[in-house]
Amino acid sequence: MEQPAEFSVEQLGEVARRVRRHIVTMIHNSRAGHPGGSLSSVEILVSLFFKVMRVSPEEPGWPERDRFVLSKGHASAALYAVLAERGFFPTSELLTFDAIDSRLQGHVDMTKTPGVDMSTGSLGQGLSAACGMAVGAKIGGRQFRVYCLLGDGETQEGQVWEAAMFAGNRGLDNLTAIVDYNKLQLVAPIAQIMPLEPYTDKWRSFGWSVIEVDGHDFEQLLGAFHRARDTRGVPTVIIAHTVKGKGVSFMEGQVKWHSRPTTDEEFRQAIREINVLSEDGTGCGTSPCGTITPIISGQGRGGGL
Amino acid sequence: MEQPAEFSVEQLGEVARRVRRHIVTMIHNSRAGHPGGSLSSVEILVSLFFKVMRVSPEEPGWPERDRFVLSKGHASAALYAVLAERGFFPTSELLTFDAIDSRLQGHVDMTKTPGVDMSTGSLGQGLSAACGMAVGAKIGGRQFRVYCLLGDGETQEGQVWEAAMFAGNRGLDNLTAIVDYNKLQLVAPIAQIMPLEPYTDKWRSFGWSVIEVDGHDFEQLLGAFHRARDTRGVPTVIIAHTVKGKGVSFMEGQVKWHSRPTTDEEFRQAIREINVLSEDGTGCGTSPCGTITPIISGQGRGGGL
Amino acid sequence: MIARFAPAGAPVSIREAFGDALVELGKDNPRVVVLDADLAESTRSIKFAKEIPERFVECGIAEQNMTGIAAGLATVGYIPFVTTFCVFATKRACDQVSISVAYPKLNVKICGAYSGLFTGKTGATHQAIEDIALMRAIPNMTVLEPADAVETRLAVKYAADVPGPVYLRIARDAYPVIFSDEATQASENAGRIKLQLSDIPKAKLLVDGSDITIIALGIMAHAALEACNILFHQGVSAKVLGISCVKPIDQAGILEAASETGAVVTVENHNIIGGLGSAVAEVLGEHYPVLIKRVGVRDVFGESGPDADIARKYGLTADHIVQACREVLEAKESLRLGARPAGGAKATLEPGESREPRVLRI
Amino acid sequence: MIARFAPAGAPVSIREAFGDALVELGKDNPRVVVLDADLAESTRSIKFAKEIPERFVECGIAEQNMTGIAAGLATVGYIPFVTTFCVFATKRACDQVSISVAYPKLNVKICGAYSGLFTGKTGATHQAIEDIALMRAIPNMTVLEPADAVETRLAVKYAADVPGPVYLRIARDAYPVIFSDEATQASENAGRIKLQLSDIPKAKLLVDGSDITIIALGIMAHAALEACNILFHQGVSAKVLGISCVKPIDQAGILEAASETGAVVTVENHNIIGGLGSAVAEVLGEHYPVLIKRVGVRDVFGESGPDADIARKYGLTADHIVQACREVLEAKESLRLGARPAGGAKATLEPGESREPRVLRI
Ligand SMILES: Cc1ncc(C[n+]2csc(CCOP(=O)(O)OP(=O)(O)O)c2C)c(N)n1
Ligand SMILES: Cc1ncc(C[n+]2csc(CCOP(=O)(O)OP(=O)(O)O)c2C)c(N)n1
Ligand SMILES: [Mg+2]
Ligand SMILES: [Mg+2]
Repeated sequence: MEQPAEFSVEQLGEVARRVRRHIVTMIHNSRAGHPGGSLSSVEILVSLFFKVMRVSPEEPGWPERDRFVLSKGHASAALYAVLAERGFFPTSELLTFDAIDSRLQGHVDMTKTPGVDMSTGSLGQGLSAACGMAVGAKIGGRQFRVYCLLGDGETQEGQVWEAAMFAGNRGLDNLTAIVDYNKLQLVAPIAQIMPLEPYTDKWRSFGWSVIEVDGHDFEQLLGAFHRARDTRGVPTVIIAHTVKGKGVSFMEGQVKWHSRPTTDEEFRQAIREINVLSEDGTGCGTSPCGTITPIISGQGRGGGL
Repeated sequence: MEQPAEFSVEQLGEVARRVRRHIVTMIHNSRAGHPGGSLSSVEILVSLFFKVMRVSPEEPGWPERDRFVLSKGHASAALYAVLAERGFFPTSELLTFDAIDSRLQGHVDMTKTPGVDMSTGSLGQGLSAACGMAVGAKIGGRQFRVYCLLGDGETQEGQVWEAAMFAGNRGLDNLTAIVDYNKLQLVAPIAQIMPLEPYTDKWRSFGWSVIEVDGHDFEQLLGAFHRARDTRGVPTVIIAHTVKGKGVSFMEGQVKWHSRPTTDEEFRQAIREINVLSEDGTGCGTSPCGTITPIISGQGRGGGL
Repeated sequence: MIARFAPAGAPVSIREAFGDALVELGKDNPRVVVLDADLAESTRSIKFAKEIPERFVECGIAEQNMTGIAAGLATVGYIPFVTTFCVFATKRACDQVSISVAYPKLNVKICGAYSGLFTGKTGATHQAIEDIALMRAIPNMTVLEPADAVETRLAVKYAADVPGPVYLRIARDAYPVIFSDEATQASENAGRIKLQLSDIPKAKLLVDGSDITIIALGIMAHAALEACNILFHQGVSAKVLGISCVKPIDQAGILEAASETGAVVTVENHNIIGGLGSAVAEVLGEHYPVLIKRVGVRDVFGESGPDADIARKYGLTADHIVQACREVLEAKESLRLGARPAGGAKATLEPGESREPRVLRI
Repeated sequence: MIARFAPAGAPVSIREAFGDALVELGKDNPRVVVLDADLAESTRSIKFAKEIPERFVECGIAEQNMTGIAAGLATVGYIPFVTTFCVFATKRACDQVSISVAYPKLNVKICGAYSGLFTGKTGATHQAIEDIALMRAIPNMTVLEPADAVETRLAVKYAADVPGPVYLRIARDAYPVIFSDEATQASENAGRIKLQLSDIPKAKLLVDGSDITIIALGIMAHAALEACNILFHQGVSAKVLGISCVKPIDQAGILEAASETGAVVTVENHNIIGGLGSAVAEVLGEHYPVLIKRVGVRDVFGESGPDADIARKYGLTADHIVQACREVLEAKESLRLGARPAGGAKATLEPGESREPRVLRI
């Protein structure tokens, strides 16, 4: 399956719901992980893996696939859920998240997980690797495109601006960065810690084409990816305005849900809310995530930052 | 001498000539050093130490002095020459530049040289230290100001943009950065290596007030420092357009003079040219640099990058 | 003596003790400032931010700049405590620690939280197994890792007192309290070892013994004490030294123990390359060569998982220490009997060498 | 044997050899790309830029990004050679080498030029005395420092061949050529030691001897050979091992030499903490403890100055090696006579202590 499957926006929405359910389940099960920044990036990741990127779940290492770098490597649960839904590995494996010997590490590890193109977890490094992939494509005359998802707080790292300067000057139009602009970082809102505005000016002054979208709106996202692909001579950054914790009312916009595991009651409420989100009120029905039985305890002492 | 001395612009020009003579002499003598980026920053440094900054050569560690960070630490010869001219140590000591046991290291070392406020040499680190000094002044309610000189190529380092973001957000109006925008870096022109334009946009988007000047024009420089001092709520960056190697015809605009020592003949020509620059054609007359007798050989195998 | 290595009372969080100590220090000394790079909740420097906000400098996710800012603050008279995770403090800002802090000997205290492999399931990117090696290789650094909450409080004070750059390595979790200091309630003193500020740089004798010396860095003292207990029941008398200052290391203390026991096992929550094991091997090799074995992470990256699973898989349990002790004691015996070192890279002893089964101790 | 350590012919520049080797490699292998951070003139990777511009990636003064770009290039099938100074390659980009390169075991070759203290009067900020310690502490790394121009050419090839991350440390200046390989002219072979690609990871026996083993890393082989010569005239028979691969280190080769001589001196253009000295102390301590002394930079930052002055002041001359050898031999004798280690930090042995004679080896 080298070409993206033909999913409708409604179907993407259904996948997103399943992904959200996986995310809260995985994190609840492992008692560790990053719900907030995982939930805010769901529509971005679903757009990419189900509609935008040329990938091959049957042959994850297919050399001509488009590449994806999750620079905000702590949103691993979201990426794993999307990869599993896309068929890179069984959704049942999602419950091994963060357990010993698992292929699903707390931060993504390209040597362990099929479909993961770069290992990350130390913020600010992913865009450089993505630049390397993109410049590699240019040098070799290859057609694949490179996508890189960054956190907004993450772009406080200077390395991001080194990479931005490089990509801008080198005209890497085969590179698209997406910033999950959820306005929150770990300790507090961006506005309190280290504001980024005027944000589009920053990216433009480093030589990028900038598109701003609602990061939970598939139509806008797909439109932006389309424009990015058609843009020649400069890289594009899609600034996706999102809500951290999106889809779980008590997590939305709450900085404390950056890396907190749920209590059993919170978990049940989260699942209820995500299920209600589904149009027919029945949740994801026969989808793979129906097979997940949360293991509420059992992975030892809780983790999280 | 806590307050800057009252030098006229003509006198500053005379000091600058002496400083240039010191620079080429030191580098020739030690057979190592960085003539290009030292010569381009002469007027900036002379303005600061003779007119703008409150410093005390008799008490270099005076706690309430203004601070200066030479972030482009390889322009050490220029700073040493200016400090010696300003009376921080004897000009005769300049000839120990780069020799073993010298207080005048290849890159500036605050533990060794009177008047040096920060050790540098690894590019991109100075502005962060300057931010720390400036924020320290704010925390302690102290009145000193902080100045930091950066190379243009140096601002390719991501750490510079981390510091820029911090200073902008923190509103460090007691901090003034100066970029020695001489358009050349080590291997080649900036334009070939990693262009910085639109440069003022970059700084503005990181929250700075920007002033562009001719970095060899004392009137413009002093005006800019004045405006920077009067600017409230934001830090100011002075983008000083300069000529690398300024004052020595065969070095001007030549990337190869980044860190090359002169031959004896080149040295003599350089000194001749600098002397002619002096209005009365007699060079610096009775100034301290008259006492320097270049030691053409004697410091062992040549250095330089 | 048993009491010493079975301290009573619930484990106390080291990072909470760290946060509290910063606040205490900050209230005492107006020159103390604390810096953060968006991890104050995790490192617990948030306590300082809440109590003394005017001397808390939030830097955002920019560890290099934070370290440089600390250097600048030090030049104008402050005592900055830089707080983030160990990995970012030492790896992301390595050049800044070296050039902006250590080279000019500035009075900056680099505090790394989440030491070693025990980092709450975050996996390899957050597991600090190189940090001590890095900080030890930089001249002018003092490198500290306290073993419990009491020693953490003292280590923070010591860091503030000792002039120049310090790296302070702080564990994430709670550990039994083995030390007591002046602030400890009399009721809690039982079975604890009294500790003073001046003890921080010294190798601390936790248990005396004669057959082998176990030298443990920071929180690995707990596993070492457990191992000592197991060995005791196997008839082996192990001396346990606790080290909280790995640079400069207490050479005299180590040499004395080595000369009394003739064999050493080091234990650290860190790569066996470059950390405590190397430091001890250096001291012994240069002054009094005896057999040593390094227990620690065997030069591999870690992974996500519960601490207990991680400790088992990566060789950081009491059982691993016991095993290492037995191996060293056996090898010591072989060497005494005249064996030559192995030619192969892996084995300690040449294959085919016959070894008498050795009764470890009467 | 004297001929071996007095090689004929003019010294040959190591960095030029490095630049040439990159070009040669790049012409052979289209997967080789070279990255630079505005130091190509100094590292001599400029040669590659001129010959194969389409596979030269200029990154500007941004070492972190350069390292990440190399990682990305490796994921899409290239063999990137990252070139800059040692200090920036390892310190400025430490987290990137660790997390973007070493953790995913990517096929990136980190090349640091201007090794150790000999950096052309630039002073401490450019003197690489921590780089080996840093790179050695990171899992999955291979760490190389060749001794002369011939070995440099082979080391570049070896780096390209060995899968995964490599740190290659390149000296700035010219050194006598002690090795010869297939490409060496027959006329130049006299007195040189034949070297093959497969020898790179091995400890190379440069001179045989029986009293003491001198183990030298990279270019320090030259001072070691000079020291060996001096010792020879003083009646001491020194074995000299040249090491160009300090990780993984040739454990068997070191143990064999140590068992034959019973005493070791290590020599490196690097801090004595964390580099070759530590690596050897680790191996000996765990397998065959004999006395060792580490010659190198004694945990201080360097300074500007001519190389000869620097070598004298910071302890990197043949005389320093000779001195260290004599000290070790003396200490070995004392230990054999039963002295106990010193209680103090400075002295090697406590005077007047009697102890059971400890025979290390029959
Ligand atoms: C270099 C580095 N510094 C610090 C951290 C710790 N950390 C993990 S997530 C996070 C906050 C990230 O905020 P943001 O980029 O906005 O992510 P999101 O809101 O999407 O979760 C921090 C500070 C890290 N992983 N890497
Ligand atoms: C982190 C770091 N990388 C590389 C170098 C080597 N280096 C010294 S000067 C220089 C060029 C600097 O160019 P620029 O900032 O424009 O300085 P100027 O033109 O004023 O001399 C380089 C790459 C360094 N000193 N520090
Ligand atoms: Mg965010
Ligand atoms: Mg320049």
